[in-house]
Formats: sequence, C-alpha cells, structure tokens
Amino acid sequence: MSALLNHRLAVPAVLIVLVALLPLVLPSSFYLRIATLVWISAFAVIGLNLLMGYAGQVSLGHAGFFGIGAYAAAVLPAQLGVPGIFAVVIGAVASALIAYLVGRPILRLKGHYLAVATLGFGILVAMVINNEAWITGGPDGIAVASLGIKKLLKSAFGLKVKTAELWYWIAGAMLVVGAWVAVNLVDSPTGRALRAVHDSEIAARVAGIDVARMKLVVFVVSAVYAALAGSALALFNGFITPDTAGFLHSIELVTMVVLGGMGSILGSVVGAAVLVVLPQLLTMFHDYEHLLLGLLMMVFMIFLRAGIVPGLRALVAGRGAA
Amino acid sequence: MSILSVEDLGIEFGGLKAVDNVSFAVEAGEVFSIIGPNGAGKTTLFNLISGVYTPKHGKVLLEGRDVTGVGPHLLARKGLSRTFQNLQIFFRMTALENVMVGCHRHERMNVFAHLLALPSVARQNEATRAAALTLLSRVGLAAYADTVAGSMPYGALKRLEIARALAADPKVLLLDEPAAGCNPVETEEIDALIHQIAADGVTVVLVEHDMKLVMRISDRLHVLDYGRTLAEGTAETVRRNPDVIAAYLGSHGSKEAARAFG
Amino acid sequence: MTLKLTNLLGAAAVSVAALSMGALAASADTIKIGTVLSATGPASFLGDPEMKTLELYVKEINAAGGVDGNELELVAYDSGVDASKARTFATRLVEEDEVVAVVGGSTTGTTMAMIPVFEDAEIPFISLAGAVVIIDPVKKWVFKTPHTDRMACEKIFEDMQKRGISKVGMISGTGGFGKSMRDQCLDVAGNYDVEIIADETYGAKDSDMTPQLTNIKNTEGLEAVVNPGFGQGPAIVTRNYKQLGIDVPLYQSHGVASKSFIELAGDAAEGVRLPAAALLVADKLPDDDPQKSVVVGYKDKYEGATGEPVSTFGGHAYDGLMMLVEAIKRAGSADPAAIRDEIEKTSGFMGTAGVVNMSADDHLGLDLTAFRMLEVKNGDWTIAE
Amino acid sequence: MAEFLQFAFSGLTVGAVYALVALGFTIIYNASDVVNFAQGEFVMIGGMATVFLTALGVPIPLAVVLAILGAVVVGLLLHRLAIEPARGASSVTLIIITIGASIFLRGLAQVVFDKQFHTLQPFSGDTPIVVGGASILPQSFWVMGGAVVIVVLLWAFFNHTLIGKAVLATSANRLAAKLVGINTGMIMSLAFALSAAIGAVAGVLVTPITLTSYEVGTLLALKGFAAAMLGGMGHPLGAVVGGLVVGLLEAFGAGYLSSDYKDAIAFVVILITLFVLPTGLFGRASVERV
Repeated sequence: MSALLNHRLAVPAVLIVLVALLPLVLPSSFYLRIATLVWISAFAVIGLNLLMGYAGQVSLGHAGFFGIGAYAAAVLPAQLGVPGIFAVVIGAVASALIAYLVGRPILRLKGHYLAVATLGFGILVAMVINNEAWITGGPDGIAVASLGIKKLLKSAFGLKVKTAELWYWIAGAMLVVGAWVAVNLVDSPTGRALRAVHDSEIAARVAGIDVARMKLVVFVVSAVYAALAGSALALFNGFITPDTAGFLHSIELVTMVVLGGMGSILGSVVGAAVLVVLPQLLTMFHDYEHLLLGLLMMVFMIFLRAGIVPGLRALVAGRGAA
Repeated sequence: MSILSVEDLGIEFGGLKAVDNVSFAVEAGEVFSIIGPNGAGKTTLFNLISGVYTPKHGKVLLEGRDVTGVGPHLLARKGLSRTFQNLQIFFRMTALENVMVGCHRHERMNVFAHLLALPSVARQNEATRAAALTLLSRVGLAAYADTVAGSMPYGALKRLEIARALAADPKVLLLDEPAAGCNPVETEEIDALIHQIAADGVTVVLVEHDMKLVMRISDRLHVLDYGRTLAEGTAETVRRNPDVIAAYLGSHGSKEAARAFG
Repeated sequence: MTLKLTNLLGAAAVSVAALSMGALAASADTIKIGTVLSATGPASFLGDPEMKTLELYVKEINAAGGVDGNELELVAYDSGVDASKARTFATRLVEEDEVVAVVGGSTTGTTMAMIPVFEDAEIPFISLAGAVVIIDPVKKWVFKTPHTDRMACEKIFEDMQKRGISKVGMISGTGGFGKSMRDQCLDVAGNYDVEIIADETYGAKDSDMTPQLTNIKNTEGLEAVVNPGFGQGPAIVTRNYKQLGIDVPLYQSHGVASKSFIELAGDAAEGVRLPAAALLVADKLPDDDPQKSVVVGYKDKYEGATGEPVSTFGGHAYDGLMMLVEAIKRAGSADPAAIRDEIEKTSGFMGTAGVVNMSADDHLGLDLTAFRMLEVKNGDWTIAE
Repeated sequence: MAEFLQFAFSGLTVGAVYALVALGFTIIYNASDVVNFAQGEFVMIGGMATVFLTALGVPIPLAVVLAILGAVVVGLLLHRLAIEPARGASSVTLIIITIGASIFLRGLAQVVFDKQFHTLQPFSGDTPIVVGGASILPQSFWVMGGAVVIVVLLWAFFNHTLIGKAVLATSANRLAAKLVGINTGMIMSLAFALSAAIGAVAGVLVTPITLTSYEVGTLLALKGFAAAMLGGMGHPLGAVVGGLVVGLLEAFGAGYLSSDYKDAIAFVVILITLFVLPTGLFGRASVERV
C-alpha cells in the first residue's frame, strides 16, 4: 500500500480520479467554476513549488509570468489576429525567454535578496501592463476572445457544452499533465540535482552540478507553468485585469505553495484549494472575512509548519507535527 | 607529470593569511596527507583546490592543466571530487539518492526528456541506481539505501559522503577528516575503505587529525602551520622533523603532540 | 466616528445570525437581489459606501413592507478589485443564490469581468462603475448609474471655456478611474479649445505628488490644472498644490465625491472646483429643486446610519437599487426578463445623480445637466454656476 | 535648483518613512531572523489609533502615546502568539505567518476603525517654508527630524546600554548570546516592541502629510523591505540609507523621468545595485564555510 502511495505516478493518478469524480458531487456550475479556479491556480503553484520546494529559491514575482501568459492570450489575438491557441504558446515561450534573460543575473542572488529582486521584476511587469493601456487596456482590464472550442465541438460533433464544463475539463487535464510533468522532473537527474542544490549547494557543486544552470532551468520551467496558468485563467474568464500580474497575486501564489507544503505536488493542489475555497466560505462573515483569513493562515502555518500535506502525513505517520 | 599540484597558493581573509605560498605535487595513485594543528589552513587549502574559494595568488594544476579559479562543478567533470569536514549531506534525500546525485556528471542532462519521462530517462535512472547501489554496498551502507539521510547515524554519513564522492568516478579524491568523530570501529572501516580506494588507482589527498590513521595510510605527508608549509616527506621523515615536533609541542600543547606521535 | 469594539465582540453573533438567516431565506415571498462590490481593497472607498447603502435601504424597504408585499433579500459579496473573484461571485449569484437582478460592480474591471455571466444567465445588471465601455455599445442586460468620465471632462472643459482658460495641466491617478478619465479628457479637450500642456500621473497609493506638480507648475503658460482620480490621491494633490503655491485654478473630478475630501485636504481645498452630482450640496439646493427631496433624504439617512459623510458613490448604489425596485414594482413580478424590460423603460426617475431616462439605446439615461459645477468655499461645497 | 531641492525634500520626506519601516524590518530580522511583513501595519496602527483616539476627545499628545503603546502591545502579541509558537520553522513559513498577521491586522483595523481615509492636524501648521525656492511643509521637517532622532536614539541604545549590546550580541550569534546568559527570548520580544514603536511613530509623524487608512501598511511594507534589502539586510545604517535612496529615486524619477514609471525606476536601480553588490550597499559578502 505505502509502496503504491510512494510510486512516482501516485499523485497524477490521485488527481485523475479527483478530476474525474468531482463533477459527480458538484451540484452546479458555480462549484465547477470554483474547482476550475483551483485547478488553474494549482497548475501555477506546482511550477512555483518546483522552484521553491525543490530548488529552494523564492520568487515573489511569479504573478509577473502569470500575467505575461494571461495578457498574451488576451492581446495577441485582439491586436495581431494571432489565433488563440498560438497566443498561448507564444505567451509560454515569451515567458520562458524572459525568465531565462532575467534569471541569469537574478538567480545569483540568495535568500531575501533573490526575493526582493523577483519582487522588483513582478512589479515591473505589472507596471508595464498597467501603463501601456494602448496595448493592454490598462487598469480597467481587457476582454479575452474565446478559443472557439465550444463552437468547434458543436459544429464537428454536434456536442453542446457549457463554458464552465468545458474549462473544468481543460483545466483538470492541464493539472494532471502538469503534475505528471512535475513528478517526472523530480524523479529525473535534473530533479535530484535540484533537491541536492536545496540541501547543500556546495556539495551539489562538488558533485558536478552546474548550480546556476539548474536554478535557471527550474526558474524557466516554473515561469512556463505560471504563463500557461495565466493564459488558462484569461481564456476561462474572458476578461483579465492587471491585478493578475500584481504583487498581491505573487504573494498569494507563494502562500499557496507554503500552505500546501513545499516540495509536495499534492500539497500544491491542496494549498491552491484552500486559498480559493476559503474566501468563498468566509463570505458569510462579511466584515470579518479578512480577519479570519489572516487568522487561519497563521494557525495553519503554526501547527502544520511544513505545510498541510507534509504536516498531515507526518501526523498520520504518528511522528507528530514537529 | 603530477596528477595534482599547487604552486605558491595563497588566500587572505581580512588581512589574515589563511594559506600562504603553499606548493606541493601529488603523484598519481598516491595517498597524500595534509596535516597540521587546528587552524593551520588545511580545509581552506582544500577549498582552494576544489574551486570553492578563488585563490589570491598561485596556481592549481590538475593533470598539468591550470584549473585555478575553475568552479567546483567543472573540476568534478575533470575528475576531482571531495568530501567535507562538517557533513554536507543532502539530508532530505535517501542514501541511495545521495549517491545517485554523485553520479550526476555521467548523466545526460536533457531537460525536455526529463520533463516528459522519455524511456531513455527511465533507462538512465536504472543505470544510475544500479551504480549507486554498488557503491553503497562498497562502503557497507546497502542496508540504508532507502533511508532518508537525515535519520542515519553519523559514522554512516561519513561513509555515505565518500560513496557520493566516488560516484563521480574521480581521479583525485580530497577527503577532509573522514574519520573525525568516528569511534575506533568506524575509523577502522574508513581506514580499510581508503586503502581500497587507493588500490583502485584513485589518488587520495587526505586531511586528518587521527595521526595513527595518517601515519599508517599515507605515502607522503605535507605539514602546514599558520597557513605555511612546515615540512613534507614520508611519514618517517616528517615524524622526525624538529620543526614539526616544535609546532605540535610548542604552540599547541603536549596533548596534541602526544596524540600525533605517541 | 466611533470605535466599533462592540462589532468585534459581536462577531460570533453575526456569524450565527448569518447561518440561521440562510436557513430561513428560502421562503417563497422573497425577492433575491445580488451585489458584488469592492468593499475592501484599493477601491473600498467606492465599495464600502455602496455596500452600506444597499444594506441600509434593503432593510428600510423591508421595514416598510417590502416590494409589493414581498421581502427583498440582498446577497452581498466583497470581491476587492479582483476581477476573477468578481466573476466567481457573479456565477455564485446566478447559480447558487438564484438572484433575479444584480446591482453592483464598483470598478470598471470587476464590472466588465461579470458582464458575460449576467448576459449568459439573462439577469439584469446595474453597474456602479464609471467607464463608458460598460454601456457603449449597449448590452441587453447591462445598465449603469454613474455619470461617465467623458461627461465629467466635458463639464470641466465647458467651465474652463467660460472662464477663458485654454492651457491646462493634467495630473491623473494610474488607477482605472484616473487613467480612463485622462484618456477621455485628452479626447474631448479639443472640442472646447483646451490644450493639455502638461500630463503627469501618480500611483494609487502615492503619498507625495510634489515632483509631478513642480513639473506642471514650471510649464510655460499654465492656466489651470485638472486632476482625474479618486481615493486619497486628489486630497494629497490638493495639499501639495497649495504647498507649492500654484495659483491657477485647480479642478478635481467627480471621483472626489464626498465631504471627506474637504476634511482631508483642509484649507488647501479652498477654491477647488469639480463637477459633481447635486447630492454633495443637498442642503444648499433651492427648495423648489426637483432633486432636493431625494438627495436630502438619502444624505440624512446615510449619515444618520453610518456616521460617515455621504458620497456620490453610495448615491450610485441608491439610484441603482431604487431604479430596480421601481422596475420590479412596474413589472409586477420577479421575472428577470420582465424586470429588465422595465429598467429599460425607466423615465423621469429622480436619483441622486440626476434625472434618468433610459431607452433601448441608452442604458445610462443621464445627461450633462445632471452634473453641477461645485466650488469649495469656507470649507464647504457651493454651487458655482 | 529650486526644482532639484523640491524633488530632494519630497524624496527625503517619503524616504524617511521608508527608512523607519526598513529599520523595523532590520531590528526584528537581527533578533529573530524573521522578515516581518506585518511591519507596515505598525505604521497604520500608529496613525489610525491616533486619529480615532483624538476623535474620541483624547488630547493629541496622550493619543500619540496611547497609539504607540497600542502598537507595542500588538508587536508583543505578534511575537508571543504567532512567531514564538512557530520557532524553528523555516524562514518562508515564518514569512507566511507574518503575511497572515498583516492580513489579520488589516481585517481587524477595518472592523475596529473604518475603511475611510483620515488625517491629523500638522504639528506646526501648514504654511510652507521656502528653502532655496523649494516650498516645504513644516511637517516634513517633523518627519525627517523624527527619523534622525530615532536613528540617534537607536544608535545610543545599541552602543551605550547593556541591553542594547545584548540585542547586538543576540543578532550576531544567538547561541553564544544564550550561553553568556542573555535572555534571548526577552531580546526578541524587545525587538518586536521596538520595531512596533518605531513603526507607530512613523505613522503618527507622516499621517498629516500622507493621510492614513487601514490599508496603508501593504505598500509601506513592500517599499520598506526593498529599502532594507538595498541597504543590506540586517544592517541598520543600510536600512536608513536604503530608505532614503528609494524615496529620492522615486521623487527624482517622477520629477525628471516619468511619473508613470517612478516605482519601476526605483526597482531597476535596486536590481542593478544587487547585481553589482549581491548583499546590498552595506551588507558584507559572506565567505562560505564548509
């Protein structure tokens, strides 16, 4: 049993089951929407978790990449007539390229200095999106044309699907593939190298690992995850505002990683789920919503300091939370 | 041509000359030890040779080629590996994975293949795993293969580090106090291991405080004091060198001298 | 302004009440209306008074017997300025709460994100946000209550033209409101022979605008300055303006829409002009002004209930809610489509923003006459015209 | 020249506030290795509490003292209830806890206070003082002067009192400090109290100029953190210089380059500085010890 749970593909398998069965118990498309948002956030968080949880590098600017993906999906079709799906690909490639160029100098920094540098990067991206309204629509946001999948399904197969259902499955599939790719990476020489860098950078270097290159690789990979998630959110919502790329969103993504559990792919999904669902539950407390959200964040982190998934795993294993 | 040589090597920290004009040459297949009282600059010297620090002056030559200032990961690819005085273990990984990381320089690093788990990656993982297991058995840690390093005993970690260093298939292996903190039985095992490594043709450069071990195992010794060369030669010549005795007796007390030569 | 510690102690009570109300709410005679507002976050000075207004008046209407005997139930969510969250709540209103109409959307961004949801679900939606894109082109199910920023620009430039001002410096906030209004002003300036000779911006949370204003001050030929923006920015601009001793007229926008601006800006506010709804000068309107009873009524009620100065933003929510209630009454049913048709037929509705006359191709229904040019004198608003 | 001076004073005023926030970051970081993202909330509490206490009829000097004490209590509670129980957790976990604390404090402020903007009367009127053609509000001198006084007092505290030296010792090496008998738990409490007080003072001083609301803390935390990193984390002088530099960059950026991108200009300079000096202006490059 435990061997099964520890298998590399256990997490993607669990996610397949979850994504496939969840609609059976979700009563309305509102819940489908919530689930879809969880999948999309979780996708971005998995990428960030590769960077934070496995390579041990903090980024407070990942919403910048998220925003690049989102705005690529919005702007390229509208301004240049690029077909939506290509816009998504271009967004991901652009994100990778920017991550590569920015990452080279930035990743030499350590700890909090890296945090502030990535923070600066994220703010620059958000600022450009906010200011260059002639391309991006500025602070009021921009509409995103749909990919036309619904129409295609209808004309080609006579299938009629609701937007909410369609995107539930697209985002669910993305999440499963994203998790699968992530576990692949973790279980490869690259993944071992990254974890090694996290535990002892100096020993990793002596073992022949090109630490700078490894950090750059995972930074680029995580940027692509964020960009794809951004594109998905933009297309799903049909409308996007610069806050998507903002500092607070970056913080939210980092919080999801840490809350769910650094270095845990399943934790990424749990962290995303908590921060997407919690505000929906807290709405009944009106004015006390934020107070409670802050309180719960503190309580979670104090009692499950390794994150929810690793923390609970430790509890179940009977070793206590500490 | 010596396999490893240093020429006039030196570095300063805030005006203090931690290593000052040190030169020596290590021949292929030898066990070469660097000894000296605490603070003599032995570990700093290792850090200079292995590329962790960049020397202020002097040269490091590996197989006759100048590798001064070359980063550790490039030196690893050129066949130089090392262990650390205070353990630098990947504590959150299993013993097997630690050694697998050591195999890094033999692995193909195609990230796309890794992301997509192409069959070649699975084959490579298998090969690496097999090689790592062999090494673990060789240092007597096969039983710990799937144990997370963080929960292994100290003596085992010392050997795990050696196994990881060996995984890189080095020509020259720098061992920084491999027996420090080990009990007599563990020290015995380390002793045997070093013998075996040397017998396999790997050049060993050793920093060690356990003089019994050093004297027994070394072909030649290099003695440092206050960052400078005090003496060099076989165990016998060094043992008789009056400067060495004075250094150990005079400035560092009789206890250490007794430990060294008793 | 009182310390609301009692609120804090009442947290548990509130939550229990919320839960039990949820259970009771399913009665057949309630009409559910929804709102999604930016009650917290950078746009909370919009969403907060809007939320308070809606809660206040729904309670009020129910106390007076409801709408045709049916109780109103308000389902309210706080989206901050997060467009994606707003859309989620919009979906929730439609799918879970099954509201028949929605009043809300504090910012243009959140409004635009929600529109497709209500269009798809065929639920009438009265937005409280400024930009003209919300209703132009006309969308079948979407209406809005506030004046557009374009109208504000026109009103300001009209006033400048009267005073013979033609060379104008502009300093605008980089938030949605400021940016959108800046673009509109640049667009219409030419129509009034006004030339924008300096164009500066400041961030939403900036605390010092003297560098930008110094540049404007040093621009050759400056005759007036206009400041599109809302929140605390205009108050700081006004103070910095006085600090630097700039002596040409300063125009604020309708984003400065409550007495708190005068409090925050202090003496510096003296002489500032701005286009605004009659609400701000409720008690100074002549008794025969047809708007007087509406705006005085709202002002007294709001200030009495909250202890905070009334703002035109809350007024927009009042207008939206009342327009909706009247439409429901006229429709005689809680059918969303019937309500929509009646909203579109709104005519002669007297709101805090002015008289509203909607039609199939005008889902705003306000004209320039609804705006008054105000000037701050002796620490209070006065009508400048 | 008048223009230059105008920008400079604008930058120094705003920068002084950033500097005080950055100092707060530094003091807590030195004592406990925690990067406290709730630092901006202390500034908010200082300003908002003073405003509300004055509105209740409390005389301003007393209101200021009470507001600072209130912030200190919040700082102590933050340490005791949120940081202390998580002792030994990773630094990222601790950061998330402080972010949670900051959301919590903002949520609390919106309930206890309100969501409006507020101001305080300037301490010595608002007739601008003209210096070399630049007009400066008297309150700006209060802010800059207040920052100078705080920095001098801190310097004296750290260098000339036993307890101050104990704080320094703790920041240099916690274990060693413990071994020589320093109550490091008490030192950490002291650091939180001190940071909270500094933040609250900054909040009181700056409210007459910049206004305050329950949300002002977020931006200040962000800028203060950037300033602290620019100066070199853990270096008090660096924090002060970093804060002033960020403030000046924003003012000159807005004045001479582009007001749209003034924040970007500040961050670009920070990035370039860190590329050249990876541990900030005053941070010492550490030698890896292996």
